[in-house]
Amino acid sequence: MTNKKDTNIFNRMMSIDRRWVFLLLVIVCVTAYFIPFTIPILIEPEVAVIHEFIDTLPPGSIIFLAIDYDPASLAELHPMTYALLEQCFRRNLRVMCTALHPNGPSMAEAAFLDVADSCRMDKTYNGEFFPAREVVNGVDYCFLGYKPYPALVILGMGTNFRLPFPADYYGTPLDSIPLMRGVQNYDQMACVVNISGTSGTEYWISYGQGRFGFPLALGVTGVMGAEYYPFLNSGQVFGYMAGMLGAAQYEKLADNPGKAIIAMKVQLYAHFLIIFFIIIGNVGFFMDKYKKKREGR
Amino acid sequence: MKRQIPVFLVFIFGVFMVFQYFSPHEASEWVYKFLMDWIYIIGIFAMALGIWSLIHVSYDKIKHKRHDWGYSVVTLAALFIMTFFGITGFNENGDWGFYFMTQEGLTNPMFLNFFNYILVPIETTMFSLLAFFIASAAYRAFRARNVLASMLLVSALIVMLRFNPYFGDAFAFYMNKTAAWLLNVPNMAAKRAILIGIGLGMVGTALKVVLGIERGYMGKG
Amino acid sequence: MRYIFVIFSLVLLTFSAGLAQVDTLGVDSILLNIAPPSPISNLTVYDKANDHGHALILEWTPSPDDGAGMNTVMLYEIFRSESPDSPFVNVGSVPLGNSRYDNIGILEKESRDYIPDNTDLYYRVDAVTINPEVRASSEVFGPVRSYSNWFHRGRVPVLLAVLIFGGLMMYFVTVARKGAELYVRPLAGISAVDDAIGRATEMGRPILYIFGLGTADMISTIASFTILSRVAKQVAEYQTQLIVPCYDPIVMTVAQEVVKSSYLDAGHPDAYNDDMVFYITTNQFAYVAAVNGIMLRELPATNIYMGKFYAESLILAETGAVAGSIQIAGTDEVGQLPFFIIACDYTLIGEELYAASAYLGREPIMLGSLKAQDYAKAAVIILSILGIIAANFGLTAFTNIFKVLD
Amino acid sequence: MKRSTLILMGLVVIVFALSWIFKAISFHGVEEHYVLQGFLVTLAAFLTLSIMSFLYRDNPFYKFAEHLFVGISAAFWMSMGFWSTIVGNLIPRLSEGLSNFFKVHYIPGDYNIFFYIPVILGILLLMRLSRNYGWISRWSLAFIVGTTAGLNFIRYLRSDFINQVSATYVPLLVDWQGIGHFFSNLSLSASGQFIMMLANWVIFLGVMCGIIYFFFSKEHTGMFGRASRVGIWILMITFGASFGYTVMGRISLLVGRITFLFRDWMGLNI
Repeated sequence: MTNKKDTNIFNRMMSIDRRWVFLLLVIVCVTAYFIPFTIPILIEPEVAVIHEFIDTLPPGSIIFLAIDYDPASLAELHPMTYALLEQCFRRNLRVMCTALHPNGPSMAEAAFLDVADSCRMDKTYNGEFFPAREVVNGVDYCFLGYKPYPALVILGMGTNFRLPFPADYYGTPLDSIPLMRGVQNYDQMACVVNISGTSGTEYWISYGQGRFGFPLALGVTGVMGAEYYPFLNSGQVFGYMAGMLGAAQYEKLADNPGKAIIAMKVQLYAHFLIIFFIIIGNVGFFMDKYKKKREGR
Repeated sequence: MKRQIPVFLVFIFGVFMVFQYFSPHEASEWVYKFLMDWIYIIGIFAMALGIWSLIHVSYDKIKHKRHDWGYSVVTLAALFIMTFFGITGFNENGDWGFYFMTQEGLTNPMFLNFFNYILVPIETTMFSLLAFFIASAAYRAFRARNVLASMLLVSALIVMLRFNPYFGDAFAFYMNKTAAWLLNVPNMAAKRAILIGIGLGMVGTALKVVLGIERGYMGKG
Repeated sequence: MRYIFVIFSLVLLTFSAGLAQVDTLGVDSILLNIAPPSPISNLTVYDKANDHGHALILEWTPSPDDGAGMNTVMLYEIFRSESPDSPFVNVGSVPLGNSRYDNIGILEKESRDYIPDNTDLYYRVDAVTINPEVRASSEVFGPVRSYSNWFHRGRVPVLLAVLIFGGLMMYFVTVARKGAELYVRPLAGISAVDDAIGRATEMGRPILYIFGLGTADMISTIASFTILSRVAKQVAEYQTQLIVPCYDPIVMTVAQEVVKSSYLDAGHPDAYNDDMVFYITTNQFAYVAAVNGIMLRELPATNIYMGKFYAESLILAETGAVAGSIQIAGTDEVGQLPFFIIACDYTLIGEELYAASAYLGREPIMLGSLKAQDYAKAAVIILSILGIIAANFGLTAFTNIFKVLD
Repeated sequence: MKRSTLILMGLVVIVFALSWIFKAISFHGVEEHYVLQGFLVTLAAFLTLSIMSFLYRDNPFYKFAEHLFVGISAAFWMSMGFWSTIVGNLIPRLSEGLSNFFKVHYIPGDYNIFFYIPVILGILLLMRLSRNYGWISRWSLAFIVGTTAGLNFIRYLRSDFINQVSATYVPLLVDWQGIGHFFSNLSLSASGQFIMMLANWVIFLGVMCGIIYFFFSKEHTGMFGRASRVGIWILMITFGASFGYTVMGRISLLVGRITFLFRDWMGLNI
């Protein structure tokens, strides 16, 4: 490498040691991960409509949240659940919840406990001040838990929640739960939000929305994204979020940056770094070629 | 004799498996199920050959004090310790012996510890090295040297820019749509062409093997 | 089926448990005052075609109260018996809106879901409301029998394809055997293999041959064995060192056999020892970690990757590039092709991997099989164009020829 | 050994010991075996960093982690194979005595005798280790190769060939209502007629050109050569796009390891 021709700047741009690439990648990822700053996120209307719907509900309304995912799709779907629950509790809405996936209850429980913790602090979202409040199981939310055979459970709840779930997840009979006073079936729900990593979504669309006509919003994984999108066009689903991108948009709308936005930050800057290196390499390549051509003349 | 019998066996079993596909009869399914079980069981005997090879190579290194022989000691020690934890444990009565699982879970908690704190971290870290290698490969190889390389480069850039929000909403929107189109339409065409080719190649190779034309797998080219 | 039944009865149990507790809310009155729905009609039961027996299919016209009328039907329960008089057993259920049930039996005689072949059976379907007590039974259908089939009629297209392709193969192999000249276009990756072995000899460095994660039951691995046998033969002739680390013990065993015979064929049986082909471990990333180590420590002149590769493709290929080796890859795993294309010097794409063994051997018989594959591809193109025309003119009869039933 | 190497080794040992102590203290009262837990978490972090050090260059820490990994994973796989296949599947069919020894339920059956065949084939396979009778192992290999070749022959003919060919029968004129209608309703929306037709044309021509690229026994010249050229273009565009798409998933893997190191091990919670 002592050859004079090899040491020109363009040639060096073409042969940066891979360790510099590695080092910069680590630095970019760690910085983007730890340093709090915001990135612009393009909001798509199908996500915004869910946020708008929940934001404009009168206090005391009940949202039905169906959590049908397991740890495998936690990274993409947990951020949706957290942002949505926090928004509901801050707006003094009440939440009813089922988990029709065998590993779903632990997901739902973790979300309720974490969000209840977070609500014990004063927070400001989108410029609006929300004082600290205590979120109480049975008053602010009611978690029904898991029952197998989702289609029948969804149908049963259309008649009365007490048919498939005589008691909630913790064994309290529904009749002794304050939230359940006067609550019979989906008619008392403002909307149903299904956050799902399984094909259970299909039952919510065909047996739930199709039969009982409640407003239904979906949050699905990136892989399922294309599969359920057509239901948005057909009007069976009023709002739709898919994958990490959808989760980050919701966090942005709720002004509640969480794991999805952090993940998007890291992704975005890592992509920029890789593109930067590709450009450096190509600039070096073309300038070097140009120079050699001129010298050759 | 040494080479004819294997070729004959390959033919018999190969033809039977083809026949089996066309016959859903109970008897044919029954034999099929048996053959599949056999393959697994033979595989377990092969496992012994594999482990033997690993021990043999490591032991050889240690015996002749070859370069880096000390690390082979690590391999052998890890192998024996983990195997010991893997096949022995305490059952629910507290008896020590050949146990693996009881209703409470693994009978030897160290097996699980080694799995969770050695195997999983190294595995996920090795996997995460891909993030670095994908960056260095992109830098090294994405040069617009010729038409083909430029096509590779441009389509990769479009897909990588698909969620970039800095150049305005319209840019992000169209990048997203173009990337989705690239991933759905030309991708589907190319995949299908490759799969049809692979299908033919596989069928051709399998047919040659069953008919005994191709004997490379037995060392006879 | 058995599980669904168990689960289903659990749900029903909780439903009825719910009844006991919710008296005060008037749910009981909702339930007890349900009028019985109309039963289903036109029940027919027939043997499932193209199967191993022990299965029947039921079809019916749904109850008028399913999704319309009184809208009270929640599910249909299916009952079976071996005579019209003996008690019927519940064998399954489907939610409302369905008008078909496949009663697939279990093969073990002891199971309660066992359906005997060649025996008269009788069926009945109940329309059930949310209150399991309120239901309407259909008329009994029977007798009906289930049979096992020797030939699967839905798979005729596959049989045709087997016969046509097998015929083409036999024809061209015979032609090639008679000594006809067959042209094959040059493939860059293949000539690179020859050069690479020469280069390794000059440099005095080893050649690393990697099967990837393929097991011996994958055709790509079998194709890779053939390529290895050619490579090993040349390596033996040049007296270069060969390293073959393996992921699967059976692959290792076969590879040892292959390399050993190749050395024998090349006339250097003494140069072979079993430690050239050795086993590492059956764990994707542990295998990768070890192969990475070999690459940086042994600094092979050439890395040849042939077979099935997954996420490790790029880790291996990048490490090989760091070590400065010439890299030749070939895989039929479509998802990994981009990484090999980007990080390796030569890549055999999909079918080229299978063609490689014929190319390397240059034996007329093998080249004959390539010709057969090309004719099959020409047939695909012609069929596709015909199919497109047929599809656009709505001639479904043509496209239906290619429908294969499971 | 060089002096700098020794100093580095010493530093690593000290950091390891400190981490063990701190982790053990932080687990005290939370975990039952807090000393062991402290060690294990420290070990996991040490191994993570050892593997990462490979990015700089090959080094003793990487070698240690690599060899440990090989040994542990081989033993893990062997134990699982032993318990699931031999104890789980084979022994219950072969002998009641052995079943009782390993506490599995003996499965009596009329055809259990057939399970001795794979055992014999397996033993034949082990003959490989013998210098003189190694060739017998080919019988078992022939069984495996024959069965799977026959199986895969049919499977791929069906899935990769017939299914892919019949999937190419797409309508090239989507929703065609005459040329006037086509131009008056021309739009670039994703569900518009033009985009849908374009997609089908690209798929159809792409598949055809792709197949032409794979022809081996015909020279790629003239029209044929041009079609094969288009084929390789389509392949390259696709490869570029899937490479770009995969970057996102791979970066997430790295984020997972960063989370482990900084949150789980160092306990930073920002």
